[in-house]
Amino acid sequence: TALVEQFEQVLARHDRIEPRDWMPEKYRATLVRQIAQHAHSEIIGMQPEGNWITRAPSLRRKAILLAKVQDEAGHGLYLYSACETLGVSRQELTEKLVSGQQKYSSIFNYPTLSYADVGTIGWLVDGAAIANQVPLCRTSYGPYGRSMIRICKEESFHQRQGYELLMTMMRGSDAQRAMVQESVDRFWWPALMMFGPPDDDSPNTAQSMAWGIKRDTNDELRQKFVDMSVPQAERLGVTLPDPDLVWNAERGHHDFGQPDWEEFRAVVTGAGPCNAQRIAHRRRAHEDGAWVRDAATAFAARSSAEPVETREARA
Amino acid sequence: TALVEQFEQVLARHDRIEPRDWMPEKYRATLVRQIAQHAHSEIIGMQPEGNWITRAPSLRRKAILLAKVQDEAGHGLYLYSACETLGVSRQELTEKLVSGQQKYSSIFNYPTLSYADVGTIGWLVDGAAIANQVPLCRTSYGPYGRSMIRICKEESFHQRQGYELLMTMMRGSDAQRAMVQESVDRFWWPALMMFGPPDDDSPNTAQSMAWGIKRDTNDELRQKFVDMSVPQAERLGVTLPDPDLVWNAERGHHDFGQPDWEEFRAVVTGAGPCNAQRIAHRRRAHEDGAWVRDAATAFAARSSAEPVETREARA
Amino acid sequence: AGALAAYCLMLGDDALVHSHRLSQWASNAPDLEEDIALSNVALDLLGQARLLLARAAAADPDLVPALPEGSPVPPEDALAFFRDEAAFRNVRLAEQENGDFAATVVRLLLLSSHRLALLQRLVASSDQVLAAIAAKGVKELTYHRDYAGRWFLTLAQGTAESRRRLLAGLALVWPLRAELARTHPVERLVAEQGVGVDPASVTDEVDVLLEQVFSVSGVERPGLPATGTVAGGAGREGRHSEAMGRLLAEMQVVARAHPTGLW
Amino acid sequence: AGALAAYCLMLGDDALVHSHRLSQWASNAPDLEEDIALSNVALDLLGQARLLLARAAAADPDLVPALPEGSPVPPEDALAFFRDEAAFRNVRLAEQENGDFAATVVRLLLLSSHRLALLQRLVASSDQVLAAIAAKGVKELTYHRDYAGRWFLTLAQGTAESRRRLLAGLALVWPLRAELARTHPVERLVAEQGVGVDPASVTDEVDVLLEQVFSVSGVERPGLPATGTVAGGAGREGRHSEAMGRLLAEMQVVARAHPTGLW
Repeated sequence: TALVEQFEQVLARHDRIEPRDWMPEKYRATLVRQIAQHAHSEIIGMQPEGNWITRAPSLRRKAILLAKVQDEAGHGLYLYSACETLGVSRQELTEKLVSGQQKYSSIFNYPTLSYADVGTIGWLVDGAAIANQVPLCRTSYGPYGRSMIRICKEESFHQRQGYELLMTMMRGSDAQRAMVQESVDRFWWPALMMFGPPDDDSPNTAQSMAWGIKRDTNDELRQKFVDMSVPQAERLGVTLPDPDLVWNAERGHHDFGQPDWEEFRAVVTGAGPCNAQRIAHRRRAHEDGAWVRDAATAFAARSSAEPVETREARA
Repeated sequence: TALVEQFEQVLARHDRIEPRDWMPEKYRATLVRQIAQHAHSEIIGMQPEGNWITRAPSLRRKAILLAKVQDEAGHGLYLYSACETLGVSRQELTEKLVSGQQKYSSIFNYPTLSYADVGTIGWLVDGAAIANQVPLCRTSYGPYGRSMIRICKEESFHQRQGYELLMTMMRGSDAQRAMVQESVDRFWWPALMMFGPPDDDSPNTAQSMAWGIKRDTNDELRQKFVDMSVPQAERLGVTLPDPDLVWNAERGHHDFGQPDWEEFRAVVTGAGPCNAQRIAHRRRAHEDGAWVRDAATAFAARSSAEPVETREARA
Repeated sequence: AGALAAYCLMLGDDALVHSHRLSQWASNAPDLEEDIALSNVALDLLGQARLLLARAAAADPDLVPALPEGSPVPPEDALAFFRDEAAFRNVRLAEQENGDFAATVVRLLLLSSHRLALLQRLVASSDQVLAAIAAKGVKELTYHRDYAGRWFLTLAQGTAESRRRLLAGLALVWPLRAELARTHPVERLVAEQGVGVDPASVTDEVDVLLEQVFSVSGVERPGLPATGTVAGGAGREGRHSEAMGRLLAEMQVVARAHPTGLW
Repeated sequence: AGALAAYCLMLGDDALVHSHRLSQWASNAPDLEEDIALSNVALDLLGQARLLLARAAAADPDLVPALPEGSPVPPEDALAFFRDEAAFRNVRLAEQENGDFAATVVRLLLLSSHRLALLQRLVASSDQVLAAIAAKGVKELTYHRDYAGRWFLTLAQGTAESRRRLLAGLALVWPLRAELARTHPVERLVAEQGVGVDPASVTDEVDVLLEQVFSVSGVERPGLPATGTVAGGAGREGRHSEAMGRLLAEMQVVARAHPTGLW
């Protein structure tokens, strides 16, 4: 049909699809799933870092961390809004999150066990997220692409802050250096898992690339991330916990070992160290807040129903 | 009447009134009020000390403190049981406590701000409680008197433990000695208030003494407590925060200053530093536990309703 | 200088401790918008606390706790993380556990109305640094107070449940308000010097404002008595409530584990 | 001696940390009887922890954290209050926040059934001290398990609400159970030496018991997967859950503020 053709043409010239444009149902559904998952990741991602706000060891770091967690809430907001342009409400998506019907990035199912984790999450986790997300700035769906531009900018700021925290700690005491190394040891492999399963085990990649929702394969992105991280680790003075990690001059890339894909599957299907905790936290906050949201709705309804004079007289 | 005469005779020969005996309604009401207030004091008294269980600085002290708070729960149990012999249930009394209709010892409306307070409460607060309570072992109502015998025995054990903690801390670091002194400074005056207002301002004393519910006046007990505490403070090496405290050779007692009776009245009427907190804590615990008590009741009813064979087969 | 420093600690600790409580809402608020708004308020207060603690340390370096030789901990952090409970000068209202959103809103309304009134006068402080901190803070506090006022009204007029919770929160928080108006000798002194403000001098003005919020919301001003003092003192004398010890245990744990740490 | 000490730490930390959680019920339990009972269990476990930490320190003094010269802190306290999180060897199940009474009961049932089975075998340990600690503990644990089992049945069969909460508590707690059966190299070693017990060797026996409790209560055994590990490790390797840091911050705060304190 003409609609399909028009849609294909927009994609072909790498232009954007906008909310009012016609789009195939599967494209819409895939987008909703992906954007929602991304939004949920921002919201759940507030927990592991939020865990350290009250214990931040300097006021400057406390301000940085609090602002970062706040930014994540902001990212969640944009992304839920992008989803709303596709006709799905934040409320619906939240229900799907807390009932376990929709996923979020598995990395957040690992606990944060020291203040160094705040830095490592900035460096490696935000780093991996950026590698995943920068191509999405050119994604075919307009509102998503534009959200991603803003988010990526803030994420690189966060990444630099995380790296700077680790750098500072490495110039501190022996205990702090050990803390950084221990943290990197815990997060390196989960960070590699963030790019998803190997390409030969990633059934949706081809379709997503054809639709311009995704622009690189998992393995391509993972390689890029490793190549980027190795010199950063050297500058930091930490060892990456992979004995197979070595520069391959022929390929012009680093060779590296495979993450434990068994663990990845377990965490994705709910059996990570913190899955239950993260969802329970989100559900509790959501349920505890229900009466406040109800009050706001009731108040708004009443205020708009009342004649303007009354409202003015009252205020 | 004959009943009244018999009652008076029992009192006259310092014998006990028992639950099945006739007693004047006002005697019963006064007893219920007094025993309930005492029971509530044990229960509310768990909070200021319980505040430090999780932070006790040695495992030995943790065990001592936990056992002490447990004893207070036990004392509450006996005393509520004594009240039940007068026809009032624990449930009724608890409702009266959390709704503010019945009082508890005002001393527990002061906060515990350091671990030394655990010792000071043992030494001064339990000390004052014992001075108040030892005469009650001879009180005219049997179940109350017998509870008091057991309670006083445990209380003097607690007092010795508290004093021993302070003694130990005084042999420790300068910071610990300062902590003990600061704690005694805070608790000395509230401890003196525990004997109630001065005799000329204590309207119920005369009737309670006539009934043998009370055996000494407030001022007599307060004097005894001061005389007892002064040498203990010396041995400990702390200063009692009263510039008027001095030995009066003529009286054979210590002269001492008056507590701030204004503050006393404020705390008794709800405006102490922790009144709202203590009641809110108790109410929350009581309400949070309602579903458990309901479950136990429902289960007991079901179990006793079922034929014995079924129960046995099931177990 | 001693009085100025002590006064800055009072203002700084109020901000630091209240900020700590508000920051505990992060990832726990009723909605994303409130999560962001409460973090904003917490960040503003944290920023004020940093400036005020730094000013206190500059005015009287003896206030700053001693740290191991060569420790790189800056004065603001030495004050925040290495003082003991009795050296904190915040009012007890700031340190109370959050309770529900209603209790948090009421506390924010009371603290921000009072602080805004103070900062509005502190703009004219003879201490230039304090005046500058106040000037920046006035804008922030105006937002905090308006935010709290809007939610006070919304909860009062929203649903029966929200009104019930608002009144319960008010009953819980109100008795601690009196401490804000209790003039400490240090406050009297700095007020006389034109450096600070006597908190008692702003209570009428704050009362008028609260009266407006209450009346628009259809809520009666509570008749509850003030929370009592301890041995004649309260937060400004370093005599806090039981909540404070736990708050500090958490806030200071990492910093204290690394007294020579660089962060 | 190193393995014996490490093993005693595992058993001791399980008891210490679980005791800490149970002690938080003091003045918070649903009724006075439960307040007393939970304190009793906490006290029993605390007693076991003290003996086990003392045994660990005696078997390998190098385990005990160094304290300032002349510090009077005894080894059991040095271990409890001056070790960092990563040096604690308890399973993560022991450190979880209490949740409601149902979750506490389920956790107590799982931990006490397992520990009772271990102690029953440890009575025959070739280490006389450990054998004596176990002999004392068997009586205590029998009571703990029966107490938890009685409440499990009561909540399951009580009201709809209590059943709902019991099942929710079970779902929360169950996935952490698997860690109890995960044999650590130290446990394997001490089992081979006749000093300790391989925890995997008692799971069948514990399963049978739990099956009975579930079946009497009309509750199905959850089909939930085990909580995952972190970098291949869990509590026995010192890799805990996020709850542990806060627990220790509170538990250790006073002791650490006074490293030369006498208590």
